[in-house]
Amino acid sequence: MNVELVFSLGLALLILAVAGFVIVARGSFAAIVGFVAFGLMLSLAWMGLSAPDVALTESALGGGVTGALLLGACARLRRASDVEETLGLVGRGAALVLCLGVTTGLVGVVLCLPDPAPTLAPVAKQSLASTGLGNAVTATLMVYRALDTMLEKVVLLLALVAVWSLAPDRFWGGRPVFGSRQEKGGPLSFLARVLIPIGILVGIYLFWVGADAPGGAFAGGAIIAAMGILGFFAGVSAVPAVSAFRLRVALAAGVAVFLGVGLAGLAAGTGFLTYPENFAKPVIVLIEVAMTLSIGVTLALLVVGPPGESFGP
Amino acid sequence: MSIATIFGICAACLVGLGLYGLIAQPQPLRKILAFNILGGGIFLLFGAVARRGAAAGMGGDPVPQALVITGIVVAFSATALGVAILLRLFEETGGTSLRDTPKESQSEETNS
Amino acid sequence: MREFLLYAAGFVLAMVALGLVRILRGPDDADRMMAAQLLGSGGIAVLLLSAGGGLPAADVALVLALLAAFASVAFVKSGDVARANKSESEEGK
Amino acid sequence: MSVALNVFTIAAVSFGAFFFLAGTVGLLRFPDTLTRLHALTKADNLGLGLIMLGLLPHVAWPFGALKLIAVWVLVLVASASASQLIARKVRDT
Repeated sequence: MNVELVFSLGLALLILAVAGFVIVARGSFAAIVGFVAFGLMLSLAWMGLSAPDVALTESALGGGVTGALLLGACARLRRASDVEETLGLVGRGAALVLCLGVTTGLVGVVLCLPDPAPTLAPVAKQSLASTGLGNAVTATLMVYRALDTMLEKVVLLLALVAVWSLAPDRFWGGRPVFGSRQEKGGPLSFLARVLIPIGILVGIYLFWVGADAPGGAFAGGAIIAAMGILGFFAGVSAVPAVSAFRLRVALAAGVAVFLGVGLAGLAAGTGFLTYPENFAKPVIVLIEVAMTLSIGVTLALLVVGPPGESFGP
Repeated sequence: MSIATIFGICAACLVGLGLYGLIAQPQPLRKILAFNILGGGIFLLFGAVARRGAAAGMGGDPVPQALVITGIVVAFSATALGVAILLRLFEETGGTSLRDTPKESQSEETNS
Repeated sequence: MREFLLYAAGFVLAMVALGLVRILRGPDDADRMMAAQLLGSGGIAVLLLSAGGGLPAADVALVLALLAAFASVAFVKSGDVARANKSESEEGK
Repeated sequence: MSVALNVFTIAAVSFGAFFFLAGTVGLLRFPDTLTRLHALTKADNLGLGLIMLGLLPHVAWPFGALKLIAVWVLVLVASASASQLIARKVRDT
């Protein structure tokens, strides 16, 4: 066994230990902090599996943004005084048996995977040449499986609409309550002023290099979302009202541009979501610009939650 | 034993752990956490498959990786929706229990 | 050299893992948050050491560094938000 | 030359790892929250800084090196602010 395998084994065991803690921990807060740790470990695992694109998205969303969302929920639920009835011993035993069965089955599957592993990498490599992209994962997202990516954007929007629709009627169109009136000059406003410009730069950088190197619209958008949330926390930027026109434009931009390019392909007679022969790369970059913006805004607003204060001055 | 196998087995165990938490944990917030662990396990399983498919000078099969990237974002939006529903439930009933309790009718009376 | 860096990565990972015991034991929420903070910088070190400072790893490290304080900020501020909501609802009564 | 650089890397990374050890020991053994916070900042700032220093000769010049330095500076800013925030929260409660 070489050093790399031992390291991976240690990392895998640590991931399992942290996950186990998240499941069985007594307090919700401890479990959530454990989950933040879990997200970080998971992105190390993705690096170990040589999937840096996934590692970027996971490190931005998995620990950081999801952690902020859950910590916020935990703080609001602190006053919940439920005495929850836990599952009986028999129920837990049955659950344990079921889960052990599922795990054993999956381990069996992992061990019995066919040996010359089936792979679509050569096909993806071929499609790279025609698009002018250098990153196969971005090419898969934007060309090979473009329809999936577009529908995934629609899912994000639907999720946001669903979250907004949870607001009581009297708040509809208003602002979400988030962050706080910030005292000037505290460490938080320092952090926000230093970190937000750099973070937005890094987000744009990740999206830009995503054409040829690990990165892309999802990682870039997630970073921008995180910076937006930090701005709301620090009170340096106000949470927009959900009825604001510019906000709606930013939200819809990704799907709209994607759909527009798709329909243009249909009109040109080459088929839905096909790219023009010699302009493939600029068109893809255009879609990605809109997507990065939409993903960033949508993710940030998903964390912020439904409107909670009526619209007005 | 390869790196893909190690993380594949780790992923299988994560799926089991997450499923157990989803069933056995009574609090909704903890169920959401368990759901995320379960999802992480499934994504990691994809990662193991992708790593095995390393070919054509790439570190892994890009197609499962792309699926996982969209999957992470969708899992996040599902989590955010779950949290929003939970907070609304708490606002309405003052509790987070998923069972029908007489408490619910009481709080309706006080609201109206 | 690669081997040495991997050993060092393993060592730092072990240290961070030990630090995680603080999440388990608490006693205070702030202690738990601190363990996560240690994990943030330790994780960056592990990542860069295990990849020998390669470029994709440096990008991931950059993202982790940007979000290193994120959970702590959420921890500190969400308490404030909850408190503000509470006082508002108490005023309403 | 490369031998000297390797020795430099090994020395710097070992020192860095030592500070992570110190940070973890402090996080586990110190008696109260604020002293534990004090131990933690050593690991963040010095440990990670030394490890970055050790990795510098092995990364692509200049962008890889600049990225590593940027990561370290960002972690400094993030962990310093986060420690402040956590410490204030501890003091206020």
